[in-house]
Parts: sequence; C-alpha cells; structure tokens
Amino acid sequence: MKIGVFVCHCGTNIAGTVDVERVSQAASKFPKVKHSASYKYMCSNPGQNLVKDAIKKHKLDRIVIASCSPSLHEKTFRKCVEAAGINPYLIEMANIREHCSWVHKDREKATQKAIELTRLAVSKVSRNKPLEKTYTTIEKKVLIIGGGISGIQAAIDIAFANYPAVIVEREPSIGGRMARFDKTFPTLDCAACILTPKMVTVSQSEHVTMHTYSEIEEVSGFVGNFTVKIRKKARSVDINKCTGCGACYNKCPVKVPSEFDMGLGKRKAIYTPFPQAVPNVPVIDRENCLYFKTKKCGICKKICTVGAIDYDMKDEVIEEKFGAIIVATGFNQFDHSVYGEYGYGKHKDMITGLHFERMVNSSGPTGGKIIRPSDGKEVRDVVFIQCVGSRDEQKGLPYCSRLCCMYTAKHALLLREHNKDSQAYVFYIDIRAAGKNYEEFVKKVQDEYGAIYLRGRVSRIFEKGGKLIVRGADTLSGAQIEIKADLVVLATGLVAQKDAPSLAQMLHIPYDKNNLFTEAHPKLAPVETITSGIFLTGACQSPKDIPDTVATASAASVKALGLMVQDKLAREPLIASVNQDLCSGCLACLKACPFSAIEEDEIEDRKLRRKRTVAKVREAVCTGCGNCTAVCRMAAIDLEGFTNTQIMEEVETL
Amino acid sequence: MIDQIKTKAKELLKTKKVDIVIGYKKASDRIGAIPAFIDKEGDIDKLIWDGYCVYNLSNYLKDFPGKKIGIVTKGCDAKSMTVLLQENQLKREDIFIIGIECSGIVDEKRKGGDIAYDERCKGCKPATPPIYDVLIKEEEKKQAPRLEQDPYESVRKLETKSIEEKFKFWQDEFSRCIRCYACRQICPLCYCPRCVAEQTQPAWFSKAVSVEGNFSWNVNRAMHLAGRCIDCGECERACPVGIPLRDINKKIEKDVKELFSYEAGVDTEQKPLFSSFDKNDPEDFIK
Amino acid sequence: MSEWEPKIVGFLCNWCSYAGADLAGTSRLEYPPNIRIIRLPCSGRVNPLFILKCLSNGADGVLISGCHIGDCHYSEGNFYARRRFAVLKKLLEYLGIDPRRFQMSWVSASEGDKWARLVTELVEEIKQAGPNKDFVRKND
Amino acid sequence: MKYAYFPGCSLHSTAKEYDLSTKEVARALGIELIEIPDWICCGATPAHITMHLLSLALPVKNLLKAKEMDSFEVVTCCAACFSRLKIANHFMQNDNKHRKNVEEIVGEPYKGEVKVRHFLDVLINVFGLKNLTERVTNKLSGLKVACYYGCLLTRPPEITQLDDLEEPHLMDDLMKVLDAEPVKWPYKTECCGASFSLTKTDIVLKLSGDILQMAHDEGAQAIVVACPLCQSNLDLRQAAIKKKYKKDFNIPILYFTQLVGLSLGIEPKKLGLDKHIVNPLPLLKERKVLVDK
Amino acid sequence: MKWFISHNTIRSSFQLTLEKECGEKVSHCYQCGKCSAGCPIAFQMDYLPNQIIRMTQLGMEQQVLSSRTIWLCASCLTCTVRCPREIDIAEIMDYLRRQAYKKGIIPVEETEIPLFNKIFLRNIELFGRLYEMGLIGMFNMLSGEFFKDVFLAPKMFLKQKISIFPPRVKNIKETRAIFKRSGKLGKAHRDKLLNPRLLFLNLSRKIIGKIAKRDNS
Repeated sequence: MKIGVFVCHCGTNIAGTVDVERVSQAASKFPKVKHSASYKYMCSNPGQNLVKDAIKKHKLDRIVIASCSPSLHEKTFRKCVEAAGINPYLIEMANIREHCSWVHKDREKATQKAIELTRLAVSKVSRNKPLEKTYTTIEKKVLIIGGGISGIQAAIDIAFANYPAVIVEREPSIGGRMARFDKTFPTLDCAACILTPKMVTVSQSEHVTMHTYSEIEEVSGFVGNFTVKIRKKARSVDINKCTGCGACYNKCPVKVPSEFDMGLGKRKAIYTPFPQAVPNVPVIDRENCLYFKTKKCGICKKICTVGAIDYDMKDEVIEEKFGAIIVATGFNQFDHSVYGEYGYGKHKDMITGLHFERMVNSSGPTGGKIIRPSDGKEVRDVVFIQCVGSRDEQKGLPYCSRLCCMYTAKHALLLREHNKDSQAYVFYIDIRAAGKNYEEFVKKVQDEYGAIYLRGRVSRIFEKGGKLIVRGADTLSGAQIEIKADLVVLATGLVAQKDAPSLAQMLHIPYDKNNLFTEAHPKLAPVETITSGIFLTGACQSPKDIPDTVATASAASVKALGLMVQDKLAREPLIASVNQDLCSGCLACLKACPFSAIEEDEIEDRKLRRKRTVAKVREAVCTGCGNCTAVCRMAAIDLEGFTNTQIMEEVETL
Repeated sequence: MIDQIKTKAKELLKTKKVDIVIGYKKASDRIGAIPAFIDKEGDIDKLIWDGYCVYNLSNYLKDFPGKKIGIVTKGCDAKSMTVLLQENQLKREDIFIIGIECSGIVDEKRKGGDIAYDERCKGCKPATPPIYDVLIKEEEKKQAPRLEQDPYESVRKLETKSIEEKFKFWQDEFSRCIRCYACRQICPLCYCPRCVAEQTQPAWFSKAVSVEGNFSWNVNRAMHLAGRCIDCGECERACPVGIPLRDINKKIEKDVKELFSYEAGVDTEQKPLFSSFDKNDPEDFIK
Repeated sequence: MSEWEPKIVGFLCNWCSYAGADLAGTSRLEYPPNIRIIRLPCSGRVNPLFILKCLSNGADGVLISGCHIGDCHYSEGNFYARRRFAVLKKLLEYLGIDPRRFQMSWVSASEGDKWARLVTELVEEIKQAGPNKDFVRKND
Repeated sequence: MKYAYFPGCSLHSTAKEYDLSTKEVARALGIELIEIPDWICCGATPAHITMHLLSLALPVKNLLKAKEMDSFEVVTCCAACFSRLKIANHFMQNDNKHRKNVEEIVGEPYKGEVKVRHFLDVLINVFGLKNLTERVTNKLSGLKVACYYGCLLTRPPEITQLDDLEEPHLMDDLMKVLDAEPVKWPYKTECCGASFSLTKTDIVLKLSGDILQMAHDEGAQAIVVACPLCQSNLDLRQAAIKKKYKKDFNIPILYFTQLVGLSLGIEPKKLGLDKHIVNPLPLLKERKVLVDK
Repeated sequence: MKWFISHNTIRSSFQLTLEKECGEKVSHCYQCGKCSAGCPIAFQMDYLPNQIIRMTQLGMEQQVLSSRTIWLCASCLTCTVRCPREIDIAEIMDYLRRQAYKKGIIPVEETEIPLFNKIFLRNIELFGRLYEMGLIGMFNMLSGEFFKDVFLAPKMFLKQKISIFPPRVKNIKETRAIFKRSGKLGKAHRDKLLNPRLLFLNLSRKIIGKIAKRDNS
C-alpha cells in the first residue's frame, strides 16, 4: 500500500494558521505513506496535476488530501485521482481548513491538530476499498396518479418528450377540480376554454394512456423499476365500443344529485360527469341504477346501437411497470359542518366556493344564474366569508389555504357581473394576493365592482325571516356588523384527500400532520420526495393555484424525464451490504431501515445443511444512511465508505 | 399437574404432532432438575415438574433444526420464546408450547434448604406465559403468595450511589470476569453466528481479560440485550464468578420501560426496541 | 499534567452537524482545538461500540451530533440514534462513567455558532471531569 | 337514584319555584334528592372576577360536604352553580398548583372525585326520556315553547360536557316527550345579561329584550329555561322592557321542571306556577294544559 | 390620535406577565375579530375585546386596566368557545379585572360592577349564602340609586321570592376562614368594603348624571 498525502495551503487560509510544511513532513512519516507534498492551491489545475504526477511517479494507490471540507472538493479530487487511474473511492480528505485553521488561532496547536486530522484520514484511507458505481435499468414509462390539471400537464410534458405516460384517475373523466371552475383569476379566462384543449391533447396523444374510473392498488419496487397494480373499476360500458352518442343517458329514467355539480343539479344513473368529459364514455352508477337494484329496466342496453352496455362487467386489476411516478392527487374541500356557529352546514342558502363556481357557470345547473338554493330566487346581498377552516387551529387547519382570497375576489366580481343589483360583502382577516397581477385584481374588485371588504371573522350565522343573519365585525372601525344576506358563500380551505395517508404509505413517501405529502426539501427539492423516482405536483403537497400547479407539474415532469433519458441509473456505491454468513436473520435491520431497502433472502447454510433466512440490501433503494449497521448486533451489515473497519481504524489512531 | 404435562406430551408424540418433547427430569443429585429430551413415548415418565425446574428450555430449541418440538415452558421462558419469534429465529408452527402457569422456582443459591423463591420470581406477575398452545395451571393452594415488591429495588439502590462509588462497585465486579462467555452461551437470546467479541475485522474490543476489555464486553452484552432481555436470570446463574448481571439487565429494562414504555417479550409482532422509535421519545439528554 | 489537554472524539452526521461545523469555520468562530471529528452519513450510523472503543482508546470525551429532529437527511436516522443513545447514556452512568464523557447534541447546518459554543463548553466540562485514566487500555 | 342536591342561593330565594318544581318532579319520578346540609354559596360571577382561588374554594367546600354524605354525585339546577362546580372540579383534577392551594384553603385533600350533574342531565340521561314518556299523563300538546339554554349550560364544552355547544337540544328533546312543540330559533345560547341584572340593568333590558323578541318572532308562546338567572332576567324585566322599548311581550318564562311537573299531573301551585311575574296560568289554561279540577 | 405609545410600552412586561400568570397565550392572537363579532355586550364597551387583546400585546397596561370593557364582560364565554386560536378571552378578562382590583384602578364610568362584586362577596362572607334583600339594599344605598327596582319589591315579597331575613348557615366561621385564606394565598387585595374612593366616584357620578339629566329635560 502506497499512500500519498497532499497538504493544501489554500493561499493563507490554511497556511496562515497551520504550518503546512510541518504537516506534510509529519505525514510522510505515517505508516504506509510513501509520499507527501504541499501546494498553494491543491484544487487548482496545477495542484491537481501535481497529485496526478505524483501518483504516476510514486505509484501511489491511495490518496489523502488535507485541505478544505469534503463537501466542497471531495468530488473534484475523486475525479482527479480517477483520471490518474486510481479508484475514486480510494481517497479521503482531512478538513484542516473549516475544522482547523479557520477556528483556531494558536499556530502550534492548530498545526498539531492538522497533523492529527491528517493522520486520521490516512488511517481511514488505509482501510478503504475500491468501489464501483452500481447501475440499474430504467423502465421507460411514467405513472401519473391523478388526472386533474396537474396530471394532465405532466402527461403532456412527458408525451412531448416522446416518453409514454399513464394517467390513473379515479373519476370517470379526467379534468379534476378545474373542470368545475367557471372563470379563473386574475385574467378571467374561462376554465373550460383553457382546460378542454389540454384534455383533448392528452386523449389524442399516442404516448398517453388513460385509466379513468381506476385506482392504485399496490406499489412495489424502486426508482426505475416500480411495479404498480391498478384496479380498473367496472364501468359497465365498453370503452372501445361506445361512440359517446348520449342516447343511453338521455333515456335513463333515474335522476340523482350530480356530484360534479356539488348536488346543485341532477344526473342520470348512467352518466358522464360533464359534457366535455374525456373519455366521453358514460359509466353506470350501480348503486342507483334500476337494473342493478331490481333487475328490471335495461333501457340503456336496449337503446345502445353499438352494444356497448355490459351489465356483467367486472373490476379488473392490471399490473404495469414504471420508471417514475408523479403524484398529482390534488385536494379536497374543507368540510364546514364542524362550525356550529355557522349552523353545522345545515343552512340551505350557505354554499361553498365550489358550489358558487358551478352556479355561476353558464353550463352549470342554474344556467349561470346566481340563486338561493332554498327558493330559487335571485340574490341581492351576498356575504363571502374567507378563512373557513383555514387558519383555525380550534376547528380546522393551522395553515393558510392560499387561494381563497383570490377566488373570493373573483366570485365577488362575477356576482356583480351576473347581477348588477347585487352587493358583495367579503369578511376577511388578511388579503393575501401575492402573485402576478393578483393585488391589482383584488383592488379592481373593490374599486370597480363595489365589493365591500370587512376585516373580521364572522362569529355567528342564523336564519331569520328567510334571510341569513350574518354577525361579524370590522376590526378596522371597531364595529360589530350584522348583514341580512340572501346567500352566504364560504371560502372553505383546501385539505388533503381523505385517502392521502394510505396512498403515501403505499408509495413510501412521508406526509405531514395535515396529511399533505412532504417534499424532499422545502426549498431546494420542492417536487421531489425522499423516495427517489417519486415526484409531487399540485395541491396534494400544499394548496396551490392553477399557475403554481402547472409549474410544479412541468417541474415534476422534467425530474421524471431526467430519469427517462438515462440508459442506466448510476448509484453511489456508498451503500450497505450484508455479510450473509454472519447474518442471523433477526431482521432488526429490515425493521430499522427508513427506506425499506432491506429484504429477506434465503441462503443454504452449509454448516446447518438447511435453508435459512438472512437480510439482503436492495442496492437500488439504499440511500446509505447506515442505520442498519448500528442496529446489527453481529456486525453482519456494513456501510461502504464508512465501514466499521474504517471507523474503528480512525478511533484506533487517536 | 405433572400428570397433565405427561398426558399432553404423550398425546403430542403419539399423534406425531411433535418429534421431540423438551421438559425436565431429575438431576443426578436427585434434587435438582435438568433438561430432558424425550422422543419416545416410553421415556415420558422421566418428566418431572417441581420448583427446581429452573432452566430456560427455549435455549435448546435451536438445537433441533427442522424438527417439530413440544416444549415445557414457564411464563418467563415463554417470554424469551416471544423474542425469538419476534426476531425470526423460530417458526411458530414448529413448536408446541406446553405453558406452565408456574408458582415460582427455588433460589438455587440456597439449594437444599427451605424452598425460597428466587429473586426474579418475586416481581413476576402474572406468571401466565404470553404465548402457549396449552396452559397447565398450578393448583391453587400451591400458588406462592407473591410479594408486592419493587422489582427494581437493587437497581434503584445502585442508582443512588455516587459516580465514583458506582465505578468502583462495577470495576470490582468486572475485575473478576474471566471472559468465559458463559453468560452468552446460556442466554437464550444470544444466537449470533459469530459474536462481535470474536470478530477480528475489526476487533471491536480487547479480547484479553483487562479493565477496558471486560467493561466493553459487559456493556456490549447489555446493549445487545436492551429491549430483548426477559430477565430469565440464566446469565447470572451461569456466571462462575458471580457478577450481578441481572442488575445490569434490570437497569436497562427499567430505563426502556420508563423512557419508551417498551417491554420485551410480550408481543411477537412488536418491532425491536432499537428498530423502532417514537417521535416523542425523550431527548432531554441531548444538547 | 498541568498541560493536559482533553482529547474529544466527535461523530458528526454529514448533512447537518458536519456542515454546521463547516459553517463555524466559514464564520471564523474560534473554539478550542481538542475535538477530532469523524464524519459519518448520519447519527443513526453510530454503533454504541464506537463509543466504547473511543473511551477505552483514551478519549476523554465522546460527542455524537446529528440533525435536529425532523431535519434528518434520511428522515428518521436521528430518531433511532436518540433512542439508542438514551439507553447507552443511562447505562454508562449507571456503571460509573462520568456522564460528561459521553454527550449528544443536535446541531443544524445553520448553527455554526451553536457548534462553536458547544465545543467550548464540552472542552470545559471534560477538563473539569479530568483525564480518562481508569479506562485507558494499558499497553498490551 | 340518589343524589346530593345543591340548590344554590337563587333557588332558595328568587327562584323558589325552580326548587319546588325540581323537588316535586324528583319525588314523582323516584329520584331521591338530599340537600347538602349547610351548603354555602358557590361564589358565582363576583368570586371569579375578584379572587380566583376563592371561586374554586367555595365550590370545593360544597363538594366536600357532599362527599361527607357518602354521595359521589351532586345534582344542581342552577346553570351558574353547575358551571362553577364543574370548573372547580376541572381545576382540581387537572391543575396541581391550584389544587394544592385550594386544598390548603379548605383544609382537606380533594381531587375532583365528586361528580357534578345538572338536573336536566339526570332527567334525560339517567332517568331516560323513554321512561319519562311512559309517565306523562297530561300532554302539553299545542304549547309552542322556545327552549333557552343561556351561556353557562354548555360553555365551555370540554368542562360542562352536557350538550351541543352551538345548538343544544336536551330541553327540546324533553319538550317533545311532553308533546309540547319546541320552536326552531337561533337564540338558544345568546346571553341574557346574566349577573348584570342589578348593576347594568340597561344591558339586561337590551339583551333580554332581543331574546324575547326573537322568541316572539319565531312563534313561541313561552320560553323554557334551566337557569334561575335567565328566568329572572327574562321574567322580572319584561315590565321594564315594555317601558323602555314599548314592546309588551307578555311571554311566560317557565322552568323545564315546571313543565315536566305539569305533564306528570302535578298541581300548578306545588310547582310554584303562581310565583311568576308574567303569569303563565292564562296561557296554560288557554292551551288546555291546565285542567281545572 | 388617541394615544401615543413608545417602545418602552411595547417592550414592557405586561403581556409576558399576563401569559405567565393566567396561562393564556395572548401572543397567539392574530386579530381576526371573531371575539368582537360575537360579543353580546360589545355595544356598551369602550374597546372591543379584540382591541383589548391587541392593547395587551402592545403593553398598554394602564389603558387596558382602566377600560370599561373589562368590567362589562359578562363571562358568557361566547368569545372563548369560538376563538380560532384557542385563547380563553373570558379568562383574560377575569385576570385583567383582578389586576385592576389589585392596582386599585377603577374606571370612572364603570363603578357599579366592582361595587356590586364587593358587596356580593361581603354578603356571602357574612351569611354563607346570598342574602338578596341585604345585597339589593346595600347596593342601592352605596351606589346612590336608592329607589332602583322599588316597584318590584312588593311583588317579590308577596310571591315569597325574597325574604327580609338573612339565610342561616351553621358554622359560618368556616366560610369566613375560606375567604381569609383565599385572599392571603391568592395575594388578592381585599380592601374594606367601603373603599372611600370607589364610593365617592360612584356617588359623584350618579349625582352629576342626575343633574345633567334634569338639565336636559
């Protein structure tokens, strides 16, 4: 073994406090050290050349660089020695700048410490092993969970790069929440006008497969190689035969409240959720269908000229492989029935923002008329209440839902547009309009559309004489306020989907106490998760408006495409490995692995002459944290790059 | 009671439900009891049950790989079996547990004298095994009155000593250690293919009888049993130089109970102590 | 012995504490030179046997430092470490090892000042505890 | 069913009819109420405004007296007493610092072990509405009542643990059993002015006036209450409200116990129905609830 | 401008002391105003409840303790049960009143309530239970509203709702001891019933009010 030690002056950064020459001399006397040298800037080109030349000249096989923190230049020197023909994992760095020269003033003591730090690195490197990067193959297909605007955008981006994308959507049509909206702030372009073309693009793309009315059942595998089971719920209509003529739902005798219209309108038992649905293929709601309830009726089947109706259709579970997964499951609305002071959600003329969207939509259940659900009369005085559920630790959520200020302003504007005699009263706590043209929009609603903004939360709402009495306050004037409203619109907050935790557990991604999925880093990895190969977009991670949702969708797509374009997936070899002869198979490591990177394996025990269970590292999944090594009582599992032997050698050298 | 054990053992062997029954038989001194491995119906009458049946028989389970075993199991022994099951060392379907609701065993140190219940029996309640396939109960009248005693009395006494006193106490104790590893051999939960004490790459601690070697070994043994030791007391019984090993085991047992509400050997499905955590684990010792 | 300077080993996680110590350097915060840092990926990597090895090898003090709870790069590593060393710390104290000799801390990548303060205090404490004599391996 | 009974000051003076009717109803239903001997005032609002410890010590003293009777359940009818007793219990159970101080003051250890119940709770949740239905002989059919709970019966919910916070319904359920018709109205828990009766009469007139107005608007012929303070504010002050706001409501304010008593066929006089300022008898006669004997 | 406050006020320990002594986190308040929106007595208050909380946050001890609002709070808890930040506002009002007592601050316009409280408690201390006749009589006398509710009295007597004689409780010493010890332990200020300042303020206000009324009419 021939170790070379190179000590860096770093200008005066190190040499100012540490006697670099002495360090170099001392190092030359360490066991197994063949050569040592110092240089002004080891990371510079001449410095690196000095290392390379010395490797060749002295036939060095391991290198120690005593310089700055490895977080700065470990990669630099790995490349440098690799170029000189040494395995890049046969170097170690002694941090004699950040941990020595910069924090000590006494030259003698600092020099002494620098020598010892170098000695530590030398002892460690003497136990290093050459390591090779590992490679895995990548399944060139991306799974997108959720077919709202977020999933649609991601699919378009992936397809644009000519990679296949699969959307799994649990509703009968893609489109998500955005399909329900009327207009969008702050530009007021109609949601359908900008969303429908995208839905059509997706449906026509040769690269995109859609599984609507389907749900994820099971996910296994790891980055590049996920195996996913998808349950395709029985639609009762053959998607390949159906022409979307609509005869079936026109003739269906059963009417039930439409989920898409938030119960404001009706749909049939065989239905498409909305006219622009993609795919434009109906589904039979078996709970309400007469045929399924009584075995009578069967009108749809009789009337369908192409024979697409299939009452015997069964759920089908398919299995597919994916290289990456984009989670785009969106949000749910906060359930305001917890507010007793607002009548436990029982007042008919109290609706949520989403109801309002449907109502104001000209293709919606009221044909764009804003009316009181109780008696169908047109409204005059409408109270909008912001922060319902949001910013309320007592009954709701601790966080701000971020879009309610804006959509409420939009609603106030649309109200006046639809009904010139109406008056909007908006109860708010703070107006959060931080976005391009957002503040201007709110200002416009106040100035030009006459919305009255009142600063205060509403304390009580009750019915009297056919009106809703709203009792609030305006803290700016110090006044209590009572408004007799025709309609109250609650800006309910955005919450995670009810089944978000079970999906997260399936995917092995963390979620926070509000059940929102957690990103790998809030600033620097906002669309990644700590599980590599799984990315987040849209409101499943935190409340987002449409521009932010689309932006994260494209960001997640780029991350997924970054994987797709690789031939093989290179992984740092600094991961755990099991010495199966030593392993007792107690599986303490498996249970302690934060990444499920350890699996059971069976080996033939030659001594016992029988098979026994042992642990095995799934190399592609292991992140190299080393937790398993510390829980292993028999030291059968070790971490490359930070092996027990290396660390014990370091301690030994003290 | 012994009849019940014998009947069950006979039935198990007869129906081929098990290949072998592990129980107790009289030792050569006619007082003590030693393990009995019965694979023939004819030998069944050798089985005994009395207060001298101190051995934890689960230790012998691993000696019969691939065989179905019926095993006479006290409450404390069943706990170690629970840990072994939890740690994937046994297959539940391979063993038939003849659970004994025991009334306590004698203190071996006072062999021959009056039946004095062993220290560890005093804190044991209930004595029902956490797992069993059949449960055989001691007759009511034989049930020893259980002392409502603090099981951690001696631990607490040591805890109140000063650091120097503690150090001296343990150094004295450990200085006698001859590194015979009897504590390890007898322990039903020490089953590593190769103990770290014997590894050389790296050499985890000194193999020689020395202050720091003995200390390291004993700390290592204790840490490896943290959240696993079910206080069967075999180690202390086996120690030829009489180191109070149970006082170390009990200390950890007490700590993990207090810190993490964790108890060993009660649930085969529970995650090992160090392979699990709670977000609210105490951290007042961390700066 | 008047010139005795304690020797302290620090096991630092790469992502928070090691970076925090780097930051102390970049911010030029002075602290005593008694600590030798061993870089590990995570505080969860620390095997209790490392601590014993340090003590029997003549270290006067050992420090484990990781990310604050919730900050772990591997999301859970420090939770495991916390549990493991809560037990070890109590055990060592029970066996008569001065509790000042084995300590644990959470230092984030932005807490350069905390790192400097921590080491200063640690060195002071270990100085008061005196050299680790009882324990050191006699040359064999 | 045997309980220690804590009537409180009001039930011994201004709310005598509440006391009378409670005892009558309890007797008729076989619920044994034994008055705590030598009970003292719970301190009401003035105590907790002035001295926090006193406001805990006075109720605790009473609970200790109940404990001496070997009764671990105390029943009270006054919403204010109910609230003070419950709050004191809550502190004694959950706050070591206060418990120590209070124990020092009353000179005895107490950990909140005596359970406190409102008579409404006993009637509905212990005796049971079903059992009560069977005992109703004189249905109050056609009587439209507004059930008024006031502020102290349900607040704070984690301490009182009696009824729904914003829309309480226990009395409404009870009235339905008696075949009376509880109106839907939004002022069930609105404040009547409570302890300001004497000091801030104007506030009481306004708040009580609003409540009467709302009850009137929603078609109630009488208001049913479970609190002597509410009753006294709404009943006693109707004359002054009439004078000040020129509105003559003439709405009788009845205790729920009185109506239960009537439906059980108990004589009006025994229920103290003659003690109201706004005379309820004409209404009860008109509704054929009172049968002249 | 109503007030000028300096950094000394803002940095005073008022809020911190309050949070420590009454256990309610005033700093949690983000001024949504829900307390004020639902307060039944707000129409009589000089500051809305949310303003009192804000003033507390800003350390305006003098202004808060001399406000009418803290005395007018009826402890109906509407604010407390609806506060999204889980602040017990009614408890804070209680605390502020107790502080005002301790410091002897009584707002000039709001003397009846403190007076009533004192008479009430004195009444209990003397008789163990409430002696209503005594309470009303004493209050009317000391507050200067000698004939308040006089017209109600005959009715009440007739219906036996009010007794002329005080209630009797055995062992009244026990009750008095509780008062004494509570005062001592709680360090509550138990000044004499006839606090001359309080009485003077009250009477003079009433008389001035009456004169003003007569002049107006």
